[in-house]
Amino acid sequence: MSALLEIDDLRVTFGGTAAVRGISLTVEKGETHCLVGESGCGKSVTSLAVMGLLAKGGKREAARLSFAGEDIREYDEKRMSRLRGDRMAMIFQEPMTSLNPAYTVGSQMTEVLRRHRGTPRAQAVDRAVELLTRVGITAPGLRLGQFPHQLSGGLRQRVMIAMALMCDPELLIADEPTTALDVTVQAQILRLLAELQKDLGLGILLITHDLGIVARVADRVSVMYAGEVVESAPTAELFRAPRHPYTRGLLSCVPVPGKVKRGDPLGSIPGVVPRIPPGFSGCGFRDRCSFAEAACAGPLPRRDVGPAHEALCILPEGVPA
Amino acid sequence: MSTPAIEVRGLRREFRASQGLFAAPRRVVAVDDVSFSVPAGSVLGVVGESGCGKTTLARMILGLMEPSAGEVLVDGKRLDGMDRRARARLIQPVFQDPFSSLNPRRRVSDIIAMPLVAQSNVTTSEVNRRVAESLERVGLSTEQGTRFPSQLSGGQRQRVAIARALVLRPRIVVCDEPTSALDVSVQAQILNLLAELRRDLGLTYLFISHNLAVVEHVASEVAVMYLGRIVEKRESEALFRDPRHPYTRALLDSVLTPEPGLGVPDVGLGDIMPDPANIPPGCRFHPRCPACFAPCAATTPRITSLEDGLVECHLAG
Amino acid sequence: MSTLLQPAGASDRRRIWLNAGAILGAGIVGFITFVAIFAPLLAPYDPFAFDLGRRVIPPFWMEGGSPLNILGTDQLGRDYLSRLIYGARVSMIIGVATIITSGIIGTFLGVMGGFYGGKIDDAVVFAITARLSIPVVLVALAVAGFSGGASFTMVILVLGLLLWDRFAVVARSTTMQIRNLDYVAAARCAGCSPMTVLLKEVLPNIATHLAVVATLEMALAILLEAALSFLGLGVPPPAPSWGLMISEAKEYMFFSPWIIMIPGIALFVLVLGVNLLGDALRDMLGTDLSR
Amino acid sequence: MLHFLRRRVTVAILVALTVLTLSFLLTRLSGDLAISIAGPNATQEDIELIRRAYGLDRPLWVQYFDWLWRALQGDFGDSYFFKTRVARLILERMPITMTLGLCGLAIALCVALPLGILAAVKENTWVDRSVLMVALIGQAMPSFWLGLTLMIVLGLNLGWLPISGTGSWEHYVMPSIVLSFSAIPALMRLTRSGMIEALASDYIRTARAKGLSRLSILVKHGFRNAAIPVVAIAAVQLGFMLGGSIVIETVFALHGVGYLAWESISKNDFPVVQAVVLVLALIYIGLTLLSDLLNAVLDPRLRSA
Repeated sequence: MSALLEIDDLRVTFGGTAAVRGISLTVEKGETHCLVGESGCGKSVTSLAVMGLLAKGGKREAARLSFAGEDIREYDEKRMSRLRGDRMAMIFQEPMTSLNPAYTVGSQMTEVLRRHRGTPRAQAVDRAVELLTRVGITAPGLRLGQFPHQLSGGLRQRVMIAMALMCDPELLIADEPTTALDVTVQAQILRLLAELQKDLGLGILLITHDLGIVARVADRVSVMYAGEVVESAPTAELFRAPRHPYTRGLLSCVPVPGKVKRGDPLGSIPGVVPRIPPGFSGCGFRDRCSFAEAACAGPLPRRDVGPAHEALCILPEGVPA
Repeated sequence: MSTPAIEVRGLRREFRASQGLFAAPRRVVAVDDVSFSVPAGSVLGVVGESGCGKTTLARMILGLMEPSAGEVLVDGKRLDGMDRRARARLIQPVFQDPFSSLNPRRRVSDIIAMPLVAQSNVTTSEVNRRVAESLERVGLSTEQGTRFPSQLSGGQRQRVAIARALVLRPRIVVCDEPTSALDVSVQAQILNLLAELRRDLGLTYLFISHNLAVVEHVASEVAVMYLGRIVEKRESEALFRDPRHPYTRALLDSVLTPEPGLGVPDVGLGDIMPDPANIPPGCRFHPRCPACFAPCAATTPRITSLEDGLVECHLAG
Repeated sequence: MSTLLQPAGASDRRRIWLNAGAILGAGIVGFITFVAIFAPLLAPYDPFAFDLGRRVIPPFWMEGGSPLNILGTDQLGRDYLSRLIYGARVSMIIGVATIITSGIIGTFLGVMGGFYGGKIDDAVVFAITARLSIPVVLVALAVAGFSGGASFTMVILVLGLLLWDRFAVVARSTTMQIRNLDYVAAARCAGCSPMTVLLKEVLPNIATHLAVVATLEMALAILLEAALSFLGLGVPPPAPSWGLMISEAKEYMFFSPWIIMIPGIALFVLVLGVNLLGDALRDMLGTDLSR
Repeated sequence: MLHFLRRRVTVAILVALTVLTLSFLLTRLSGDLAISIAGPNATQEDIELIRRAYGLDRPLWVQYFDWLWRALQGDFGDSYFFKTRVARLILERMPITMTLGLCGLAIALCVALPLGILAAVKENTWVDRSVLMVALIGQAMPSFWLGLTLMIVLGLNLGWLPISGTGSWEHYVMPSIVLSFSAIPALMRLTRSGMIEALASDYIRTARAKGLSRLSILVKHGFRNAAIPVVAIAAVQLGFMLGGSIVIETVFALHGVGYLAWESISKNDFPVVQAVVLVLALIYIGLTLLSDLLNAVLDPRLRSA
């Protein structure tokens, strides 16, 4: 059986600038795949490219882009829009601005069902109430009649999730869903997502910059840097034995209680995230990497460095553990 | 005992918040009767969620905002009525967003020189010397000093902000979310720099952050704010080892450390959010508190002193 | 950073287009300014010298035209090209003098309101509201009419005192935004005086926005002067204001349409040029302040 | 709601009082009113007589409060020239100006909204640039000159419409078109920028992620939000257009309030001018109040907290 979402050699360019430079990943049914990286690495663009939601001027190319076994590369806007919101749904970072301020929560939720299933209004409202309850909202009837600005950020993100689930999608793409929220609310929302996934068998592609989130919710991780996936592995494996110098560096930057003593310096990566000019080749990390050598400017091998563990690096075994 | 670097007594700040076009503005108490002191050379971390009043507190301590009641003492001297130049020599800020904390129309060296120029008794050559020294201290080159902020990356800009804060050699630096706008790899660089500077220059920090892992890493003492009150303030290690306030516990529980396999914890706070314009009676945390019992809704808890700090909770008595 | 995510192709195309507009605008304004400054050298005749024997001669390319008067003559036999050239002076001086006057008033009020807030801001907002409720053309006409006839300085004063509203609105809102930015807070913490903060931190950052307003207001002032002069209560005759030229030639327009077309097109081109410059500036800023 | 209304109405009343005062002062600009009224051939005796008859011998503040008190009751006195009540004069002429203003606004909206939306949807294409060019040209066209040009082309050369005067509906066509030109550029730019902003917003991305149809995305989610400022500004624009109608009414000899004002200015008929300034200002104040209310009705964020 094929995976729910298969991406092979996806490239996205805006004008002459490459935002995504050939990434591959798969999301299995019932699996959470985390795409992690720093700002500007192309992780959000990847998710938008999958949904066919790239901003004007964005061009997408891929060797393979299939959803539930169907090749969606050649789907036109009309066919994609039939898929979006129905079988594949998406939630975004900013719950404050992602809901239309002019319409009630109820109106925005029910229009999904009405569009994709032609469900009559009353039944759509019932479904909305059911889902609002499911995402832990205590007074669903009241909330349906309210406008987005009357809700807190956490509630809005719950509404976004409920709205995404209206048509029982198979795939949920979540782009930094908790970045704008407070820590306590973040934990609640992530817990909710994990629960929903177990109950509904959702495949989730979660985009985040936060390694803490990755460690706690992901089944599989792909680390992105400068438009490429530099390392991909099952979560436990990645945190136990990071093989790419960037992953290694990133992990050492995060303060972990008990690991780094208070006052001791954190590990850090020197330099800044580079701009990738058109026609750039080789490893995007080489300027900041302590293992860099001349070969890093050439084509890079993608190697197996462990069980289901790949790294994009010239070091044959990755960074020595 | 030496004078505390910062001392705050009964500090309170109210706002009139507009509630849409048609409603009368409501009174919002952002900081409500807060008292504490920060010993010289230490780092007080202030944590809390958005809207808890931590930024208002910082702005009052910096003299950017008048308190509605109470007073701030910096290095033993009252802040109100202090000459703005004298204040600048004592206490300086580092703000969250390095994109809005630097004037886009001035060169980096001019930005760093500003506090010196404002002193108006420093010669040009002295200004240049001190600016060069500051640049070097934060790890920027002289060449970078001639650039405009837009030509620098986020981390470099934050270094400029730190250089500006240090050029007068102040004793205290108020860091308001200094790394929240930065990427993880850059955040570590800045945290290391701040730690190094504190050691070398003997600075005192008031370090405000919503990121508990960061605060744990830098702070010697931590104050937890909730809806304008400090609900728990204790030595850092003690607080992280054994939180006494249910809110602190919830905050600690919701920190997701990069340790695979632990799953997402249940913080058990429900879906009611705190609203500074509508503070509940009794303990202001009780509607969300998993350990709430009868007196919580009725009476305001008293501050209980512990051997390593204080806590404001009915359960702590 | 986010530069990676910008659709570069579209913005490049846009920039080229903008540049074309900016160059055209700057060219027009530059040319007319040049003509205005060197009017005495450029004009072939004295703009006030009339010759009743040679009235309403059409431009040279039309039937009955004469190569002596390239753009023909007006109803009093004055050389139309010379009057047009001197007319540029009137428009430019009024445009520039008005934006200087109104710019100073409006910027002062707006910056004060935006920077200090509170009661001062309430007063500024009130002043703006009151000003906006006054019908400009009518009041300008009435002032000119009641104060015993219009004059050049009167037009400048009236327009300058009436057209400060947009300066005030924009200065106020941009100052407010900047006042809340952290670099202003940092300057205050650095021990700078409020005056230093205003002059060094706030003003340089609102200057470009004010420049956009200045172009819009200049265009408006030029059009208003023309309208006032057209209605006979602007620049008094025999001054060669373009609006007045249209007004004076009105009776002949059905037989010789060119007589109103020439000054009308001159006005149109000048105002278009000023607006093109403003648009280019606005797009450089990336914000839309038009309204 | 009450709080808002109370505050807004207080401001409106204060502004109205300010305008009242200003329009009183306006007529005193000439120095001695009596001399102006009497005309150039009057004797010193005539002037004295007039001074007493119009109460101009009283102290200025007495005259002011007297005038204010009457004005508040809707009594603007008699016209020196027409020898009738000023209030009646204005009431007679107002329908013409109102018709002109409303027709102008209607034309402006019919042109500006579709073009603005079109430009936003086709942002950065030749369509967008053409629309912006139209806005620039509209902005740069002197209204009186445009009026005269239309008279030559439509009135004289083609003979489609009457050149000037008041009477049939055809007399309103050209003036309305010219008047609409003063509002089209602003409304069009506002529609365009509002629509661009709406289309680039996160909630449009959400709407697309929900798989909604293109029509629903553009109209239900996009235009609904872009329209809020446009509708509010349209009311204010009407105020500006009424104020600007003086030029157009004069060009087309359309006997509305603007024409009346122009006649009165040239005849030193102070009470009429004073009253017209005041009435136009009051209408503007009323329209801004309406605009705020419309804003609040259309934007749920303003309606409730």
